[in-house]
Amino acid sequence: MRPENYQAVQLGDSNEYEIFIGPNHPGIEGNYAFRLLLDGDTIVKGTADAGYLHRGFEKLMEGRLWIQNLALVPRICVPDPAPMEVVYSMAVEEIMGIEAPRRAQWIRVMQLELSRVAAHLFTFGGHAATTGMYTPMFWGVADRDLVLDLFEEFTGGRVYSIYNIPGGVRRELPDGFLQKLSHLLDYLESRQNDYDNLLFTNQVFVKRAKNTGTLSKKDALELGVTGPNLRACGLEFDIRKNDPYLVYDELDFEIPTQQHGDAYSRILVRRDELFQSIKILRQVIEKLPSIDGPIRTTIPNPLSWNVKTGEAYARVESSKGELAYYVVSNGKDKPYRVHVRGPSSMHAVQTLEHLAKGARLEDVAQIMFSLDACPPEVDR
Amino acid sequence: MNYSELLAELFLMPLVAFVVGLLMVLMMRKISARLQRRIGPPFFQPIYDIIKLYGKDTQISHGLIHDIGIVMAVGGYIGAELLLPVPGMDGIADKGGIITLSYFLMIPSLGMALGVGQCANPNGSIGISRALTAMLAYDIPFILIVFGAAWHYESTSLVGMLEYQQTHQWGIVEMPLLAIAGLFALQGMLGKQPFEIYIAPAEIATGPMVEMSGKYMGGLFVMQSFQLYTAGVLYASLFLGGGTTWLELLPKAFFVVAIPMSIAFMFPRYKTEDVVRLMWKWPVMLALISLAFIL
Amino acid sequence: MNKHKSIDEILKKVNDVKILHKRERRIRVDVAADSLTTVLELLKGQASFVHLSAISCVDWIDDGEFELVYHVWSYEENCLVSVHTRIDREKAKFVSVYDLYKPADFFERDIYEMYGVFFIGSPRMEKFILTEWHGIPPMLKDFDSESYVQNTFNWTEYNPDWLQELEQQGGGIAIKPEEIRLSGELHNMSTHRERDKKKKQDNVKGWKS
Amino acid sequence: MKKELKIKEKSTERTNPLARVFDDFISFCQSKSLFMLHYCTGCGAIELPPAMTSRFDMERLGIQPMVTPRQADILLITGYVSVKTLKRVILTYEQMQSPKYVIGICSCTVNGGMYWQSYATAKKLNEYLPVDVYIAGCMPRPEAVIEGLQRLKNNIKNDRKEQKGSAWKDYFRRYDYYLGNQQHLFGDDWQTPTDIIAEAKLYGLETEETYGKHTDQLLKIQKPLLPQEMKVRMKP
Amino acid sequence: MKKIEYKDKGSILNPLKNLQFFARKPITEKLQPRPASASYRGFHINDMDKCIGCSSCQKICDNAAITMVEVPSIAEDASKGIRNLRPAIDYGRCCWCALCVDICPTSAIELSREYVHTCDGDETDSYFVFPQESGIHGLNFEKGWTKTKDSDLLDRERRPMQEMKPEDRIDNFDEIVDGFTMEMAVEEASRCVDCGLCEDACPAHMHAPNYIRSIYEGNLEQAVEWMYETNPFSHVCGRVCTHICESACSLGRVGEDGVKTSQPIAIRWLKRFAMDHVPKTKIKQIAKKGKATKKSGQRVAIIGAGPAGLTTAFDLVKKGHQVTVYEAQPKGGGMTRYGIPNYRLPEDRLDQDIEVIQSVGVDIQYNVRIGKDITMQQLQKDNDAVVLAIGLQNGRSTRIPGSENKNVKKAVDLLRMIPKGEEFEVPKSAVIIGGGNVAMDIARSLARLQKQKFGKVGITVSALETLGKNFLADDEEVKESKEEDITILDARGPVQCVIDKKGKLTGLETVKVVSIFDDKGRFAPKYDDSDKQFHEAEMVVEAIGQMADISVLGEELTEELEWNRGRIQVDENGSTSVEWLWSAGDMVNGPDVIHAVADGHRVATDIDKYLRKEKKS
Repeated sequence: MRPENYQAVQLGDSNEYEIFIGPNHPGIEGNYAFRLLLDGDTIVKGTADAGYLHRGFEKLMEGRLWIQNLALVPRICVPDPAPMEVVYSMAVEEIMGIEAPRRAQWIRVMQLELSRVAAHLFTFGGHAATTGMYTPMFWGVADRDLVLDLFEEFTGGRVYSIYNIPGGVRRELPDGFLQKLSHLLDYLESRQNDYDNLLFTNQVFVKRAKNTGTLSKKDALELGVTGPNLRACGLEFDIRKNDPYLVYDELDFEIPTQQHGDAYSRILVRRDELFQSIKILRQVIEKLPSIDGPIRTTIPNPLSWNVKTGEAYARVESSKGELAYYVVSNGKDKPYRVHVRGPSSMHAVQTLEHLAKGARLEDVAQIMFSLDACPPEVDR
Repeated sequence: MNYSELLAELFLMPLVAFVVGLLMVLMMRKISARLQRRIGPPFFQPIYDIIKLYGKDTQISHGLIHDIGIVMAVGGYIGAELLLPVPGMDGIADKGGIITLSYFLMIPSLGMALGVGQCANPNGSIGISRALTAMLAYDIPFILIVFGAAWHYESTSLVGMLEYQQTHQWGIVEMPLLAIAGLFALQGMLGKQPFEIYIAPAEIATGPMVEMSGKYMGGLFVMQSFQLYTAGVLYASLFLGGGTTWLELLPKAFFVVAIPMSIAFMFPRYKTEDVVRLMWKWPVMLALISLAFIL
Repeated sequence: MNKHKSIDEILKKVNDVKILHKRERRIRVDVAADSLTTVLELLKGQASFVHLSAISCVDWIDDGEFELVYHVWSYEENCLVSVHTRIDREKAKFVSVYDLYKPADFFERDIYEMYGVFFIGSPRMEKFILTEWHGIPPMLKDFDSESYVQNTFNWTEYNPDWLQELEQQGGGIAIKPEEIRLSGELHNMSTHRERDKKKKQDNVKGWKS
Repeated sequence: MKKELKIKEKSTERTNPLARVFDDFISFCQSKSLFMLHYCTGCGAIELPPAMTSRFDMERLGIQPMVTPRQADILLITGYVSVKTLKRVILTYEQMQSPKYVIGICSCTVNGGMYWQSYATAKKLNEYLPVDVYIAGCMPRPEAVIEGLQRLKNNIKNDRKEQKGSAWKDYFRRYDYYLGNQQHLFGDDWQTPTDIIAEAKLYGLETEETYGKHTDQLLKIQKPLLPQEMKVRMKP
Repeated sequence: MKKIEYKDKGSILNPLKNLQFFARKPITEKLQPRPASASYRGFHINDMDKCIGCSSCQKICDNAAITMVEVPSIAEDASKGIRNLRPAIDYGRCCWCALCVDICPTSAIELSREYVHTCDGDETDSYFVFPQESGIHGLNFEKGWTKTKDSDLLDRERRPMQEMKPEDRIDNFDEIVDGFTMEMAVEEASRCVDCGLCEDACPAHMHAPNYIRSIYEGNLEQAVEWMYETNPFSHVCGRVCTHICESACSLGRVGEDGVKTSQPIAIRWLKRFAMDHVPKTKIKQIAKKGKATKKSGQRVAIIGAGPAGLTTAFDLVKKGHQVTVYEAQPKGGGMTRYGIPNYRLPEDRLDQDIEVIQSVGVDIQYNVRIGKDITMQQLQKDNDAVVLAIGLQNGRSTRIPGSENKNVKKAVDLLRMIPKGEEFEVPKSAVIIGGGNVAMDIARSLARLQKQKFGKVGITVSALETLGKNFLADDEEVKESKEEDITILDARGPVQCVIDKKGKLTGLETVKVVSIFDDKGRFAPKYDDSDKQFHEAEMVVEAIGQMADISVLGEELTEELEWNRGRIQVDENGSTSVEWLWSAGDMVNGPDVIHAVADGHRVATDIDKYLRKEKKS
């Protein structure tokens, strides 16, 4: 027995009570908190509380050389780090007025899509776990690990690839890599049935996910929702198609959409996207060997790129939505200002608060995970 | 029967139940591991866990009621074990029938409710209110099943039921619908997905267990192994004819427990109202139809 | 680049707008602070720029100004317009665009806590990420993160065996990374020079023989 | 600095040989069954799901995730801790039950890591909490995490002989040091609901360094917190 | 891909299909850590022999994780660009981004495939690692992320310098090298990694990294300012410096196979570029910067207006002393004027350097020969200190038979005559003995004269050293000489100058050289007498070294001074055994401009110290 004290919580004169989800809570994605005011099981008001992962990225980046920031940027979104480096590189390239060689662009597409596959596999597991089903998480994470093996193969790092560099990519692909990629894609496709059976057509899961966290198209647009979450509301929009970057305009893929805007629509969109990514990767396997050339344009001494004065707003479609970097240079060896617009900064705060209102306690975690909100993007 | 033998039985029955229960816990974890494509825990893992929990230096009590709650939780099951006849040991099964057993099975939940209430953790309170709702949900079919079985076997004593089945056919053959309803109730009693809402880590941080720690948590682990054993043996006794030897009973019990376990890792959890709706719909309906036949 | 002509025409209704077509689907617009809301209203109302992608703030400390950049996107035009405006750094107040764009809630609050710019009419002008921060808004250029860190935290002091051995031989740590990083003098060789001052004397001797 | 202060506790070494065997057995079980707190403090947390799930299956080592600090034995600090998180981490740590272990993962827990320039992150974890095992990497691969956990297991198993797996005692023995660092970061009015000094007394782990000017400061502001009154009010 | 419709309710049985996984094997890996991929970014390894301590890794490290540690057991060699610093890495900061690998000029630092390191809470010292070849735990893991052709972040190729074509330059003394354009200079400057090895190597310790940086930033005036901090002969050095800095340049290192060949930064050309592009008036302003406003009232006399003498004068004047330089020749510059041909160093550039020095306040008295016009005693009386910086004007002789012939000349004498315009008979064919830069200078100068006069070149250079191995002259010189139709015979030792009966020189006889130095490294050439050759020539020029003309000193002083192997004995500050006399420049250090400049600074510092002391007392 040990002495133990308790903090008194004033409940007020109503029978509403407050509970905290997070930051140390399994129902929260990452290190994030959500304060709920409950009436019975129904949420009266949810308030997001961020900042637990705040590292002051934007400040840090102002204090580092252009190239040093490369190692920093992937940390902004841990489950899906590749788009971070690509978009940063793209922004810097735009200011410098250079373009990555075509081969590098194809490799970047490959990296982005692999990262999307990994991120979606991760999300399935997370989403399922919030409804009490852990097996998809075990499967998804294990399968994602196979993707990470490939990342390790060609970028040298499992999670943080730090593989892009303004002007191209850092290294040529190792021999036989595309073959390995092809095997992985075969494997992932062969797993489709298992996942469908276990998760996507699981009656209990469908019941839980349908009509949970329903977001109308109008609300979604108003709240600045992007990415798969927006597509789940019925808007066929994808930056890869509508504001193409790299070589996406040469690729053949579809934009999966759903009409209902609920958790189930969102996970279905993600599922379809995963297979679209596989389709894109197949095209990369086919095309890449025929694209010769350098993987990097010559850049001046990395210790002191003086990027000329200017600004650029580069954006890509990450697995979570619209990811954008606003980079300002004043001609010095360090960025003057970098503003990171993480997709989750919209999803995890206002959208989540909007959806939580009136939702049930059981559904909060699911709503958050179905939005695939990534807290470090909010906190930076 | 002399008293020394009875005393030995009273000591042995919970002990056997505990050991078998631990094996069942191990089986449960191994099943989940297999389905999740991994190796799973080592053989002695359940016992390590319990000893570790009891060996903790810090033991936080939230007051007397909290302590009593856990004692009730474990004690309820120990009581239940004594009422469960097993090969070679009847304990006090002939003194109290299945009705008494049913009451004993409710004690742990109530004990938990008491203990958790004392913790003053909102997650725990929500959890326990859900647990009680869930208990209400699965107790209706459970009571119906007990009622049906007793009617069918024309006995409220488990010993009698076993004797009946050994002379006649297994309960599952004679009352298949009731047996299926029993499976539902079993899933609910064990608190496994899809009826797992009261634990719900993602929402309320394992609900009732949120403030449990050290030996209290250990108590819950012990309770869990008793619970699995009770469920397995009770179902085997009600519908699978029990067993005259341990070799006959244990495979049945393990099999019975394996069913909800295998299902559990394939499903998410229902919401509370869905649990109630489902439990009061299908198993109750099945049980009622079955009852109609029996009556 | 004439693809977005209609946007140009809409924008020309406002006085003193500078329009720059940076590349395909990227337009930069510079406006005076007081006509910013008008521009955004026009963009949203007449060219369906319904998506506020971000509001960025840049601290131009030498000019004594904050630059606010509103990135808006039109799903119909498929075009991103960045509306730049500058406000006085001392009187860091501006109107909120929350009525027009709900996401402004997040961005304005972010800018408020990171830069201290107060947005009149924004629903939640309070701390969000930096609830446990008591200093000046950290993103301001006059906040020196490095010296704050130096004053607030300690670094691990390592003393491994190999280092002790080297020290016994007369070597040891020569240039600490902080020396070149925190002084901001990556390209000033002063650290090397300090260290080598004595050495060079020796070298000179060496040269003579 | 820390090494000098490592005092051999008399109370841990029992004279009765049977008791020693018993203690060893408990340590053995403790090393075989570790519950890990499910708290992703930083980016290193992304390598925990792989370590826990099918591919690297931590459960074969007897390690499983737990969701509340009460049940957990291990607190994994997976990378940088921002000051805001650090407060919660300390609260969490104090709520955990002894014996409890802290594992520092990633570079950031040792010397600030990537974020050494950041105004928002704490640089040295062991200034605020006693750390048992560090795992190097940014972030360490699941295999490395597992190796680190195995090192912890070994330390726990040989605790009585080697005094390695008991960093948690250090928190009580040198509470003033830790509290001082915490106060430096969070301000002088920092307090937690847990009464560490009373606990130190309970365990007999008080040393001279349990007290100091920082604990004096704490005692000045500490309000005796009463258990919460349970009130149920129905809607009128 | 199977489509799933939203309206599907799903099935309760579908999930149960996955019970088939009871029959499938687990996919769990073994507990033993797997080997990482071939290019994994694991723990560091560092090849101690390849590492030069340039600390580029420290600068690019985004986490400030790299500390440079001094290792006394490693020999430093500034001229080769090797410091005894080695990186130690703080794993409490490192993020394994491998930028240090990609930047390392010598591919010394690499990452291995080792990735497991754990330690107990009180063992954080193990996080500060000093990478060696065997890795953090000495386990000799395989290499992971290493430098490849693509991953190299450095720009290894020098921007090509435009030069006059051999046929255009051979018949005149116009400057050969065009110099960089602004764009090229910035590009070339951008290659610099700021390691400072050049600065260490430079005898005058010119702040090369700083002025390269300034050029990169386009701020040429700033660059010139950096140069004038250490070298008032930047124009000269921008053209004819022996550029030890470039041999020390970390970018001159060639890394592993697969990495492009690497060329050092053209530090000399960059210096030249900056000097050429800043107007003279501006340079004068820059040179004046930091000049003492208060006069000390003390006087210093300097003998010889060469680089050493003028640098000393420049420094002393800036420190407020009054300085007079006495020069025997009609113009200043010493050996730079009278020893270096115009095509390498145009006279107007030299004039400018001297003019700038004069503009600071140095008084130069031309055509004053010490010992003749003024005696040393006089100088001593009039001044507080005297500096002897007369250089090496007299050529050494081989003393082989026949070398006393009038057509056997010394290179320095000839070289002095050319800029002065003094006439001499240009031979149709000539043999040069010697393989240094002076030999090349005279060979190429003669070649130009021959071309002008006869329209064709007939020059043979005979050197003891072997080409490509230990040849003394710069590679460029050799290359350009060959382009200019000069025959270079390496590994040949002169035996005798063949003189016909009339006493006329007909040529030179040489033998093959087997080795130049003996076991102890002393100069003792061995010849293979069987391999004899005769080279026809009207003139033989000896270019095997110079010596000082010490006649200026006068007998009394010569007696008073201490000598060491024919040179005046000086201490490290250039102070001779006579209190008021210093000696600097070639006569102390051998022929080299940058050494002379370095010497000048050193002597000036010492004199200043001496004068201050004197004043106080």
